[in-house]
Amino acid sequence: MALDGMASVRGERLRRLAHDRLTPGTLTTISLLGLLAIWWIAAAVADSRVLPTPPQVFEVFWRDAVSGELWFHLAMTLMRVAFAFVAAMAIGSVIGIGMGISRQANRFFDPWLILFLNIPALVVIVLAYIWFGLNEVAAIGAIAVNKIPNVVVTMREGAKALDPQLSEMARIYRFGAAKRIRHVVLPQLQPYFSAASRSGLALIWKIALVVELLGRSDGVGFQINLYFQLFDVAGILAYTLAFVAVMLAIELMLVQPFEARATRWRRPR
Amino acid sequence: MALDGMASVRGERLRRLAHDRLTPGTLTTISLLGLLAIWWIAAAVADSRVLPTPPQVFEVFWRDAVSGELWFHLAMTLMRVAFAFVAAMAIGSVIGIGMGISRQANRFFDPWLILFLNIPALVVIVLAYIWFGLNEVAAIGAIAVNKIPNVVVTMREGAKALDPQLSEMARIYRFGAAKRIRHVVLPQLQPYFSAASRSGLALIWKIALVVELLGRSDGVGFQINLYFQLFDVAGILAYTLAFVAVMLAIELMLVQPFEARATRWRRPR
Amino acid sequence: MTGGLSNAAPGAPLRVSITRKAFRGADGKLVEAIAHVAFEVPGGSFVTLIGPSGCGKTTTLRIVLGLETEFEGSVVRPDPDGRIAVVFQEPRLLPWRTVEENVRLALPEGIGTEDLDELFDVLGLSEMRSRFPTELSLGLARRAALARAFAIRPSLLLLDEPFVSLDEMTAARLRRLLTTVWSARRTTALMVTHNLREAVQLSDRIVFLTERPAKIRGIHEIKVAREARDAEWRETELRRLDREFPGVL
Amino acid sequence: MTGGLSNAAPGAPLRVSITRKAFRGADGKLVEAIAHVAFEVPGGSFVTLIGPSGCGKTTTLRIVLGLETEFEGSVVRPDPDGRIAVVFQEPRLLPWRTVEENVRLALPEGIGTEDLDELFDVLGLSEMRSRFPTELSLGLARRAALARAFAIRPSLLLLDEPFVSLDEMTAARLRRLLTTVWSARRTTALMVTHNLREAVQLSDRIVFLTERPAKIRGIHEIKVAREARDAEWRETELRRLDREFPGVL
Amino acid sequence: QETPSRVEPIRVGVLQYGTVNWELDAMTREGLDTANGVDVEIVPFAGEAASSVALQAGDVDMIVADWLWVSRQRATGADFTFAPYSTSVGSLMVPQNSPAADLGDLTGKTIGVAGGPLDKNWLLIQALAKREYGVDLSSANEIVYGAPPLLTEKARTGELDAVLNFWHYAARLEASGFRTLISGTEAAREMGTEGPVASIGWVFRDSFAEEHPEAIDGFLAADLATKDLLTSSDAAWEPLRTMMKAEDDAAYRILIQRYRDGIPARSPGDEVKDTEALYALLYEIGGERLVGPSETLVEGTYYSGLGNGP
Ligand SMILES: Nc1ncnc2c1ncn2[C@@H]1O[C@H](COP(=O)(O)OP(=O)(O)OP(=O)(O)O)[C@@H](O)[C@H]1O
Ligand SMILES: Nc1ncnc2c1ncn2[C@@H]1O[C@H](COP(=O)(O)OP(=O)(O)OP(=O)(O)O)[C@@H](O)[C@H]1O
Ligand SMILES: [Mg+2]
Ligand SMILES: [Mg+2]
Repeated sequence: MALDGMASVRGERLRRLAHDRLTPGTLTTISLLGLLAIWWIAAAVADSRVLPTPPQVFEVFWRDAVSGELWFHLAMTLMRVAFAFVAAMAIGSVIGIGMGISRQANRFFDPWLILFLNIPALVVIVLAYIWFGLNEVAAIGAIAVNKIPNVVVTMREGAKALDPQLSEMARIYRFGAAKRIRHVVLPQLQPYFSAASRSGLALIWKIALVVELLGRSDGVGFQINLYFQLFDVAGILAYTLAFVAVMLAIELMLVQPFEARATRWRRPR
Repeated sequence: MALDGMASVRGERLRRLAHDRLTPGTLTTISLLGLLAIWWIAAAVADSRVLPTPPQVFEVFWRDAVSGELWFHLAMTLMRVAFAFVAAMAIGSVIGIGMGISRQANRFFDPWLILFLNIPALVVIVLAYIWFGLNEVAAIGAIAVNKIPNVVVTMREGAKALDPQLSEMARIYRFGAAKRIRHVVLPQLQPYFSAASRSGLALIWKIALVVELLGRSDGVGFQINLYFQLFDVAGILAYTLAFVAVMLAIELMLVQPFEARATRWRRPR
Repeated sequence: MTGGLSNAAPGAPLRVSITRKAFRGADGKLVEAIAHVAFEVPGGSFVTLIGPSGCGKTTTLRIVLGLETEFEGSVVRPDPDGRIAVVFQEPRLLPWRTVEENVRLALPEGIGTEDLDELFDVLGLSEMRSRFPTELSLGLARRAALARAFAIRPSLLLLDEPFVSLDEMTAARLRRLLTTVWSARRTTALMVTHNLREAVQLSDRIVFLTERPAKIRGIHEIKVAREARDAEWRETELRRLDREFPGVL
Repeated sequence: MTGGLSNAAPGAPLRVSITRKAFRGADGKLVEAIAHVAFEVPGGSFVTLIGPSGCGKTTTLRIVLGLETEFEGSVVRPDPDGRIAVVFQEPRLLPWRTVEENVRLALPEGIGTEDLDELFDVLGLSEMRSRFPTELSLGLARRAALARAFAIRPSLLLLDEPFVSLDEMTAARLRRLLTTVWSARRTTALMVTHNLREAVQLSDRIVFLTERPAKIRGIHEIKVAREARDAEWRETELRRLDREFPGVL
Repeated sequence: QETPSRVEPIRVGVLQYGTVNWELDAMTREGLDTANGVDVEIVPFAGEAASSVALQAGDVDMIVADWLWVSRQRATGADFTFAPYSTSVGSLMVPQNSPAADLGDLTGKTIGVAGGPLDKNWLLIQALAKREYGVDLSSANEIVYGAPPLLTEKARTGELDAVLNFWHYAARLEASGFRTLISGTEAAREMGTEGPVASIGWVFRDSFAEEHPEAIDGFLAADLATKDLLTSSDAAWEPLRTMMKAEDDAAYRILIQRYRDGIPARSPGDEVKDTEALYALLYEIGGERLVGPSETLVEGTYYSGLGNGP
């Protein structure tokens, strides 16, 4: 009844190698191809102006890529997204951790948070443009202000769930503030930070679209709105997918390797 | 040099009572009044059509409240928000936990997630309306589809951070699926769930605004946009704040007591 | 390298034969945890594992439990449908459930809860039933974990250093409780301990392991009935074992 | 109810006088943890606390550390600026840092790291330096926690059952290490243990506590120099203590 | 097979506070729709985009849009068609005291443009400026594209030196002390059209017109009747006053005046001829980006009653 382990260690090691090293890339490729296939089939079946096929979208992409227009708008949007992201994550994390740690601060600022969380993007953007003029600072500021409450909410939960045992240890062993934040707090907040930054990037980009729609003269949002006015879905998708491709590249080439390193210590399940 | 503890236990108990029971309500009130004061002062200083004072906003609120218009639009929006919220949290949690638990599933679906995370709300909403018609189902579906990827991202991080020790315990003691989810998994995911639902409600409401702008004839989003066309900031704020008030009431009367119960076990810090 | 884990009929022995178990460390290096550990736990008997810290005892239990599947060798578990209870080296309680809930959650359908009062009483937990694990001292938490394991009336019981962090009086009381629980149903039990006195008092067989990677250092059978193991017998036995396996006592 | 915690000059004794400590349970009820515990740890001496599981020993240490501020009574700590090291009842390592990083992070500026090699060596951790705590056995993790405490050369050392989950040989080695570390700098040390043998071997003074809520059951002074405490002396001492405080051995 | 007394239903998607809604409100209020054999259901929306989404989703039968959009959609396969509604288009507004007297003075300024870079008035005005004054407006000035209400506000506060905005925003600006530098209609005429071209109109599907010819005819007749009423009677405007959200009396009067100015009065033939000319011009200026794949106005863009049918 006993099944004796027969595979040799060497064999196992190879198998594990294949499992761990080769598959990720392949899997991602298969995944992307699957997505493309679903889209293509859906577009072919729908046969509608509203859902163009991949080649139709690629045509627009190629046209605007060759003319350089796409890169320009993409770069403008990415610039705004990057600045707003850094600002929102930094400010939001500080506030969120503060509120998570101090119960009094949390009680006091919670209503403010709920307010800022629920102010429509439109209101913030319009007020920013009105007060600070139709310029980059207003645009980026408006995006960041829209995102900050979301970062706060997530990081606050993380700070509330901090392990008091480790904080006590750090206190007794007199970790300085820097040490404590870097080695005790941040590693515990990593999953919250990951969640906040992934959904954060997406949210920021969506707000950037509105910001560009309402008062900027370049950027992907500006272009998408233009194509929307013409009801040119292929154009909208071409710009959307160009941005998604950048995000995917960031995810696969920066975020995932970084996360893999940061969570090395977790026992593989 | 020793400071002897002199306060009696009874005194301490009273002090703690005051500290724990009375202050929350008072603090929240002070907090809200503070917010109102800041707004009022800012509006008085700015003295601009663009930043109306509290009474000006209240006037619009009162006018539309008396006519019943505000309640109607608010109810429509809340209805959409509620349905979309439940759908998005349920579907998003299931997908997110699945991706967090299975490394292969995560690898495969991660690119899809990034895609759906970054598709502009506009695109989803327009496609939903065109395919399914301008009806409530399309509207609510579009909102949910916009939100689901964000829930997935947060819950996935939570699932990745699940304590394997407890899972092992549950496995050995043969907890059934229901027991395992309810008593082992969900309590660990609570902070992630809290984060996802708070920022989720806010995000859903913001998307609802766009959904109502693009294809509904009622709801707060519809009204806010009308007021935007007229650049009537008082009107925009009246409707915004009416919604915020509802969210605040939910937060203070439902979410916080629930969370307090759910996190009773955490050692107070 | 995936080792076999299978189940034999009830009453059958637990057969452990691990020919190699290595971990891949996060630094990429291989950690050889077990070189060759093979022993048997006859159905209804009590076997103790003793070995230096870090030698692979917990790993052996984990393999028996099926929590580690990548190993060379085989494990045959008695009684396929029998309940298994473990006292892990850490309490592993659900921090968001009270002590009582933690125990109840582990109870399978068929088992009544009438006996819980008595169990909590013996374990000195009566007052703590409705408290959360974060409010317990480590010793109390360990006792709650023991309560959980005893409550389900297992057919296979695995204990990883169950009585550390307890004062001698409590530990003695719990050892007596264990003997009662165990002999009432002739549970098959495998315990890890560093305490040779405890081992001598409780076991039918003691398996001594070497330093990591673990090999069998020797197996000692105790034929004397538990009731006959008085203080004097114990001292002689301990001295004998100390001579045979120096360093353990 | 907030108790006083203050610092006296170096070389001064650690004075503990807790007249009451109660916890508010999550169920709203009060848990009386400490009734009256007052003792002194003379500067540079080694005192051990022994008491039943759950009686309030860890709570006493936490009050001394300043981690619990709501209590009645006072604690006077020697040497305001002196370093404090604790071995908690659980290892409390940062799981995302390697063993070595865990130790280094605790080192204050002034302390060199030359001695770490030797320390890791004695603790049997040399091979584990670059591993993560999740990859350690519990015994190894406890040793890492000991390494951290010893490495910072504290002036006040608090140990909460430091040698459980270790085999007797390792434990004996570590006790010797503790004696070396402690006598080299005449650290003031306060240890909690359930092991009377250990207490008798290491301490200058043993404080026996009652069941919860903790009161002083008795204080036993050991005047014999550590070098003179041979096996024979120990057995006599143990028997005497067993007679005086039955149930502890 | 239908009795003449039968009333055809028709759903029209409009901006809630948009100018079209004024007209439809007057129409239904006065019962001019049923008098012409149609029952108009007004479906209000909050945004421009919503109505075009609604038409494509089939949830309304008719919206208001411009012929260029219709032609472009037809070129890519849609069966939309167009019947003139108004010649009112955007105007380039400057403050009363602005030193600018004509397009040639617009250099080094900040100009807000509401319709985006492909707005046809904007293209016409740019073409005109280049031809008449040799000024490339978009490189000689800082151009800010943005939401119409935001740009209006920015013009008021002086952050913008000039703003090209839709007619009712322009009218409101006029009421608060701005003047028209040039209107889209004027620009078009200077660029060669013979008269004011109705650039926006009722848009519906060919298929709807085929299935419900009475509905379309009845609706267009009702529209004419309403326009007559609103031209001749000031009293007919009174009930619309709240809906118009005029800031003051001046704005109210200007809005009425500009509305009346925009009523198309030319024969369909002239209209189509000018439109085709304009289309050719726009193709020249804006290229495919603007007009879509067709070089000429797509056949059937203009609804010609039964002439469009089989
Ligand atoms: N997940 C893992 N990854 C890498 N190494 C591991 C892992 N788990 C255990 N080890 C190593 O395997 C060896 C045996 O570990 P195990 O937990 O079985 O020891 P043990 O005999 O139970 O020790 P103790 O008495 O200290 O609990 C140790 O050296 C440990 O560091
Ligand atoms: N945060 C807390 N909330 C409520 N009760 C607590 C809390 N911490 C400790 N207690 C209770 O106080 C008592 C003393 O706890 P303590 O941890 O000091 O025991 P101990 O003497 O260290 O026991 P052990 O030997 O088991 O570690 C216990 O009954 C425990 O349940
Ligand atoms: Mg172990
Ligand atoms: Mg303790």
